[in-house]
Amino acid sequence: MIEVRIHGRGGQGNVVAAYLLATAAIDEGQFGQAFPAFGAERRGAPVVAFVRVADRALHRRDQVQHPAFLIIQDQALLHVPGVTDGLLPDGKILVNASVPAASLNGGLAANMITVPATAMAKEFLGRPVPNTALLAAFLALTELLPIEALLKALRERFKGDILERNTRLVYHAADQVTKGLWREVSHAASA
Amino acid sequence: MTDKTDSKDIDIARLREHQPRFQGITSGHRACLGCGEALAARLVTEAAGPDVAIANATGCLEIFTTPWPESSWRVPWMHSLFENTGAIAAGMEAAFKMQGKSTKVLAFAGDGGTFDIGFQALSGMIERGHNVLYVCFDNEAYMNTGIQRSSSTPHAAMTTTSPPGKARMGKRHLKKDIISIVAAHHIPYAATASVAYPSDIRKKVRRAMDIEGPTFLVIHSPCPLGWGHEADISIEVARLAVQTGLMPVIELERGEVTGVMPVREPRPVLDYLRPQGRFRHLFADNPKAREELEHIQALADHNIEVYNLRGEIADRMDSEGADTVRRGGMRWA
Amino acid sequence: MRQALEGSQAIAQTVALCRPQVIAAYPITPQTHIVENIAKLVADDKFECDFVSVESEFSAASVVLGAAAAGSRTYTASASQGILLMSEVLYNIAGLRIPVVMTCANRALSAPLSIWNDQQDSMAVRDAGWIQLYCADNQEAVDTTIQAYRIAERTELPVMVCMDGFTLTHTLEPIDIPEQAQVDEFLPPYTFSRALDSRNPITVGTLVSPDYYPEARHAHHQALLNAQDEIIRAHEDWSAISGRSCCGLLRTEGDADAKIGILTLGSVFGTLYEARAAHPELGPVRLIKLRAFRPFPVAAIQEACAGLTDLVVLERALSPGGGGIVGNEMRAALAELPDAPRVHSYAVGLGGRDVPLDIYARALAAVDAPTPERFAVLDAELEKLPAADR
Amino acid sequence: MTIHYPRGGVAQPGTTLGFKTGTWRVQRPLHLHASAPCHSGCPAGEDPQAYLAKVDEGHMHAAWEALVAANPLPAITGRVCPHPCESACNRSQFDAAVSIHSVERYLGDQAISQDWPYPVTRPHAGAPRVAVVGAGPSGLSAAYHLMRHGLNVTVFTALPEAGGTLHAIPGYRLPTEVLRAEVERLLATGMDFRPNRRLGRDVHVHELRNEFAAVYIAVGTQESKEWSIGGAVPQDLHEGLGILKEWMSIGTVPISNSAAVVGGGNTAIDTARVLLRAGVPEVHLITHNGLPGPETLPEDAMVANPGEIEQAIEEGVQVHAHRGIRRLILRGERVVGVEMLHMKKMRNTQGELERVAFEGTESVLHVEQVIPAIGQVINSAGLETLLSGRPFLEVDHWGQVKGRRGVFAGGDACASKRGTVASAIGDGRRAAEAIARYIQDKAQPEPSAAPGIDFAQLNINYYEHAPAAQPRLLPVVERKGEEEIELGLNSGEIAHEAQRCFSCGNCLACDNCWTLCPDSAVLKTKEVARDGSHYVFDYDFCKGCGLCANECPCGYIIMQEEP
Repeated sequence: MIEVRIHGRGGQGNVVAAYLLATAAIDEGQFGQAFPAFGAERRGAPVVAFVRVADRALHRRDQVQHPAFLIIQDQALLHVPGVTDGLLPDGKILVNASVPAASLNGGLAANMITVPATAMAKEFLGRPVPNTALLAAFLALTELLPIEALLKALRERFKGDILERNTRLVYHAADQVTKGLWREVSHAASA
Repeated sequence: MTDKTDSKDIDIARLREHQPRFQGITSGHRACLGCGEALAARLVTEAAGPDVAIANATGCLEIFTTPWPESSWRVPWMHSLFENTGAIAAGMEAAFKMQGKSTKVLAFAGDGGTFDIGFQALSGMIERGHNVLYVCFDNEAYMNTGIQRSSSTPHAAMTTTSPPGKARMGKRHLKKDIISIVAAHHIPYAATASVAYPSDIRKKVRRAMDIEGPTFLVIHSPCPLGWGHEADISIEVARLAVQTGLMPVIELERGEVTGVMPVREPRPVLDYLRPQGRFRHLFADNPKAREELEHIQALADHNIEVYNLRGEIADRMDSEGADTVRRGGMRWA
Repeated sequence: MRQALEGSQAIAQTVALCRPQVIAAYPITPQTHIVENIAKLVADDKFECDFVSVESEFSAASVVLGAAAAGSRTYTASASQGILLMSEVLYNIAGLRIPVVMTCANRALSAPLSIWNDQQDSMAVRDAGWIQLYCADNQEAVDTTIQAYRIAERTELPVMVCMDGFTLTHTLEPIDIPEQAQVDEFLPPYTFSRALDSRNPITVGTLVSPDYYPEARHAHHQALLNAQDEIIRAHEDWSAISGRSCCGLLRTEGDADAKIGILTLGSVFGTLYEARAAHPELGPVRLIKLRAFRPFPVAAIQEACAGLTDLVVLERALSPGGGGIVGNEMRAALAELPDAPRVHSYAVGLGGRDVPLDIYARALAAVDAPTPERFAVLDAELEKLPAADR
Repeated sequence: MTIHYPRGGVAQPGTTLGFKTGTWRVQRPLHLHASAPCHSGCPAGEDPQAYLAKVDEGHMHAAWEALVAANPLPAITGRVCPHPCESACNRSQFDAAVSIHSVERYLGDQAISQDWPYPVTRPHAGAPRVAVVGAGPSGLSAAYHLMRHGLNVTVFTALPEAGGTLHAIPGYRLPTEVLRAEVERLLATGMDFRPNRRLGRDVHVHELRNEFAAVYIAVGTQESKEWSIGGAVPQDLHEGLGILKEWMSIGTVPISNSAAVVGGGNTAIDTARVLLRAGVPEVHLITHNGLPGPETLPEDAMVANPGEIEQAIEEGVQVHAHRGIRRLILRGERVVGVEMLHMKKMRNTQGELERVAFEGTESVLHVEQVIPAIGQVINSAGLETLLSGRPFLEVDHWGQVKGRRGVFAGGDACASKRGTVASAIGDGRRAAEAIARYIQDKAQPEPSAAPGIDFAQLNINYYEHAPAAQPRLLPVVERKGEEEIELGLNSGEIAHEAQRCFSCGNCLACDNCWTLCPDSAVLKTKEVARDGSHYVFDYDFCKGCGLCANECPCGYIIMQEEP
C-alpha cells in the first residue's frame, strides 16, 4: 500500500487531485481511496487530502499519518508548519515550483523534486491549475501507475478540447522528470 | 518608480491598536479572499460601535470568525443555531431591557438564515417590536455548505442545487422580495444596501441604531467562490448589481419607500452577469439562454421603474455620490 | 459496474435508480454532495422527479411526508442540526407509518459547533420510531439504500440509512453501481395502501385518546421488531440479484472461538478490520458490526456474542450523564445470557477525531483493566480540560 | 502547552490575531508611484498632481515650492503655456481636464504678492561658475536650477533686461508687470546678471568656455524666416514678430484698412489681435493648418493655444484655416489681395502625412497688407562654429552640444519646431542637472521615463462629475488694449480644481483601501508613510485578494506575485 498526502489551498483543486490519483488506480484494476482532511477552510487556506493505493481492498478509514510521498501544490506551502510531518524516512516530496529544490529547503532538498506545474498549466491549459502536471510528474517519477491510467481518469472528467490539452500536458510534464527515479520508494512502501 | 512600502520601521501591532475606527472584528479570520460578507460585517460593527451584542446565525460568517480557541470578535457575540437568530436576539434584548442596559442587540444572518430557515423567527421578532437591528448579509445562496440555492438566489443563477443542464437554466424561481415582506410588518425602518457603498451602509446602520424598535438591513455581499468571480472584483460586481438596477438600494419606513440610491445611467445587466461563473450558462448560444438574459434585463428594468431609480431630479440628500472619494479619507466621518 | 466514485455521488446515482418521484432537501454539511449530485441528474434530465429545494430541514421532512402520504416514493437526506430540526416531523412520519427513506450523513451536534463526523445526530432520534441501518462503507451504503425502499414499503415504516459524514460521503473508492434493471426487479413500482386519494377519502393524522394511544405505541414498537425479518429478507433478495452481500442485522468477522469481541457501528469497522489483520499478535478477536440499531436485534446480538468473556463497544456518540448509548443497550441485551460477557463501553472519534489503526490495541488494552470502566471517551485527552472538568 | 477547553467553548476577544492569514497569500499589494499624465505631459517637468495635492490640503506655499522645484516662472507659464498637461489630463476623458494652468498661475501670483522666497540658497563664493547666454525662459530656468545645484551663475543677454522672447507676448496675455515681477524676483536669488552683452560682439563662446566651468546657450530665435510667394514679396514687408516687438516697445504699428496674417502659431494669432487693437478694421489669418478640434489631425492643427484662437475669433479675426496662398495679387509692388486655395494634411500611400492642395478651390481675398508670421530662426552671430551650417544647435537629451564638452544649449535655439516657453524651461532644468554632473565628472545617465498611468487604470466609479471652473474673461467689447483678458480663478475655484484632480498614480489618501479590505490588513497611519501614502499593508494578515488594488481610484496599488 502506498500512502500519499497532497497539500494545497482551498480552491486549488486539492481534492480533485487526490480523486484523480485514486481513480487512476481504480481504473487500472487496483484499489484506491481518496479523501480530504475535511475542514471548514475557505478559499486560499492550506488544505490537505489523502490517497491510498493498494493491490487489495482498502477498509481502513483513518487519515494518512506516515505518507511515502507528499505532493505540494505551491512552494509557499512548504512554510506552513507541519506540512512535512510524518513523512517516511525515505519519503519523497514533489513540489510545484519554478525554482530548483535546492533553493527551497536545504534540509529536504535531497528528497525533493520541483516541477513548474503552474507555468506548464498556463501554457497548455491557459489556466494556472497545477494538478494534471503534478500528477503526471508524480506517476512518471514513481511508476506507481502507467501514465495512461491518469489519462483515463482525466477522460472521465473532461471532454473535447480541454481533454486534448490535458493529454498533451500529461505527456509534457511526464517528460520533465526522470522516469522511475522514485520507483524504489514506491516498492519499499508497498512491501 | 517602484517605491516599496517600508513597514520595517513601523510598529504594525501598535498601529493596529490605534486605528481611527472601532474594530468590532479583527484580522486573522478565515474568510475567503475577497469575501464580501467579511467586509460588510466589519463595516456594520464599525458603524454600530462597542455597546452592542450580536446574535449570529449559522453560516460562513460564524464559521470563519470563530475557530475555537480563537475569535475575531471584540464585541459580545453568540452563535446558537441557524433558524432561530431572530428569537435569540429577541431574548437578549428582553434581558437587557429588564436589566436596564442600553446595549443594542444586533442579529446577523445570511440569506439562508433570513429568507428561508430563520424567516419565522425574524417575522416574530419584528412583529413583537424587539429593539433589534437585524442585518442580513445576502450572498444569494448557501455558501457555507457549498453553494446551494436559497430563496434569495437570483433567477437563472447556477448553484449546486440549481445546476444548469439539458432541462434547466439554473434556478427556476425568482429571488424572494424580502424587503417588501419585511416592510409589510409595518417596521419602523427597513433598508437594502450594498457592500460596494460603505458610507451608505454606515449611514443606514447609524440610522437603525437610533431607532428604538425593530430595524432590518439587507446588504448585498458578493461571494467570489459562490458567484464564480475573481476575488479582486467583489466590490466591482456588487457595484454593478446596483448600477444595473438588479439590486435596488432603498429605504422603507413603516412600509413606505422613503429613499432610493438613484441609478441615473443604468448599465446593461450583461455587464453584471458576464464576470460571474454562476451565470456562465446564460452566454451559451441557445435560445433558452438568450431568453433568460432578456428576462434578467426585464427584472432590472422593472426594479428601475417600480422604485423610480432614475430619479427625475438630482437631490443633494440622496445617496448618489456618497461613495466618491476625497483626499484625506474618513469620507463618512 | 465497478467505478471510482465519491460516496455521495454513488448515493445520488443509487437514489435515482430507485425512482423516487419527490425529493426534498435542505443543504447541510456533509450531506450536500448527495443532493447536489441528484440536482445535477435532474437538471440533465437523467432522472424524472420533482426536486424541491426547501427553506429548512423542517420543511424537507414535511415535504417528503406530504408526498409519501400522497402515494409517491420519496427521498430526503440530512445531517446533524438538520436531523434535530426534522425531529418533530420524524416522529410524525413514523407514527403515521409512512414509508420514507432518508440518508443521514452522520455528523456531530452543536454546541460546541462541529461540522465533522460522529453519530450523535441519528442517535438523538433513535426513539423516533424509524428503522436505522448503519453502513461500514460506501458499497454497503449503496446496497442499503436500495434495500431501504423495499423494507420501508413492506413494513410501512420509515428507514434512515446512516453513513458517516465525510469519512464515507467524501471518500472516493471503487463502488459497484447496480444496473437499472436489477433495481427495477428488486423494487417494483410502489402503491401505498393508505395514500391520500379523492376516490378513497381517508383522514390521516387524527387525535387519539388515552383509550387507544398505548395500543398505538405498542403496535409501532411491534412493527419495528417485526421489521427484522424484512431487513434480513431484503438483504438476501438483493444479494441474490446483485451478487454482493453486506449483512442483514449485523455481521461478525474473525475468530469464532475468540473470548474478546469488539462491536461498533459504521465506518470504524473497516479500520478495526485492517487493524485485526495487521496485529495477529494481539490474539484472537471477534469483530461485530451492528447494522440494524433500530430495531435493536437482541437475538442476533446474543448469538453473535456467544462465548465472549469481554465485549468492547466503540461508538461515535454518547448520552451525557448516561454513558454509551449502544454500550448500555448491549449490557441490557447481554444480561439475559447465562455467562454474560463484561461490556466495556467507549465513545471514540467524536466530532471528527481521527480513529487511527491503533484504536484496536487501545480497545483491547482496556479489557485488561482490573476494574472495567462503566464508560469513557476512549480517545479524550483529559489534560486539555481544566482539572475541575476532567 | 496544552490549552484547556473552557466551559461552552468560549473564546476571548480578538484572538484570531494570533493566526497569520498572510501565509495564504500568493500575491501581495504594493504601492506604486506612477507618473501622472500631466507630469509626463509637461515639457517643463512640472508634476501638477503633486502640487494640486498640496493645494487640496490647503498648503499653498508648499504647493508653490513643489511647483517651482521644476519651473521658476509659474506666473508666466500659467498665462502663456498651451498647457499640454491639460490635454494629457485623464480627467478630460471623464468630464473636463483640471484647469491646471489656472492653479499654476494662481500659485505664481500668490508667490509674487506674498513675496515667498524661492527655495534657493546663494551658492558659496568658491563654487564653480557657469555662464548662461540668454535670459529668456530657458536661460533663466537653467540659471535658477544651476544655483539649486550649488553653482554660481552669470547670465548674459543682448537685451537691456531679462525675459527674452517673453517681451514679445502682448500684455493682454502676459501683463508686463507680471513678467517683470516674476523675472526680477528670480534674478534677485543671487545670479550675476549682465544685460546688453551680445554674443559674437561682447562675449564669445570660446572665452566663456575658458573662464567658466561650463556654458549654457539659450539665445532663442530672433531672425524671421525668409518669406515670399513664388519669389514675390510685397513692398514694405512687415513680419509678425517685428510688429509685436514694435507694439510692445512703442505701442503702435503701421496699419492699413485690411490685413492678412499668414501663419498658425501664437505669433500669428498675437499679430492679428495686435493689428485689431492698433485699429486695422479687417484682419484675416490664413493658415495651412486646421482649427484644433476633433475633425483635425493633431499633426495638422494650428499650434497656437486653442484658447487664444478662440479669443481672436471672438474679437473679430477672420481665420481662414486649411488655406494656402497660391499667389499675391499686386498692383505694382503694392498688395491688393491674395489668391488662396484649400489644402489639408493627408496620409499618402506610404502612410505618411503629406499636405495636399485641392485644385479648383481658389478664391481671392482683398487685403492691403500681408504679414507673414511663420516662425523665426536663430541668429548665428557668435555661434558659427557650433552651428556648422545648421539652422539650430544640435544637442542630446541633456542639452550637451554634440562634440563640444562643457557647452550645453536649450530653448528655441535648439528646437527645430514648436518651441514653447515650457519646453525652454524644461531644457534649462535638464541642462542644469547635466552641467552639475559634468562639473563633478559624473557620467550622464540614460534618459528614463517613469511608468505612466492611463485612464483605464483608474477606478472611475469613485469620482463625481464636477464641471471645471471657468476662468472669467474680459468681455470682447472691453478688449481694446493691453488689459489682461483671462482673469484667473479665485481661491475657492482653485480649491475646487485641486479637488477635481484624480491624483493619478499617487495616493489620494481617500481611505478606500483601508475601508474596503475584508481582512483589515490595511492600516492607516497618522503621518505620511515613507512611500508618500497614508497606509501600510499588514502582510501578517493580507491574503492577497487584490480588492484594494482594484478599488484604488488612483491606480496607486499593484499586485505582485509572491516570490
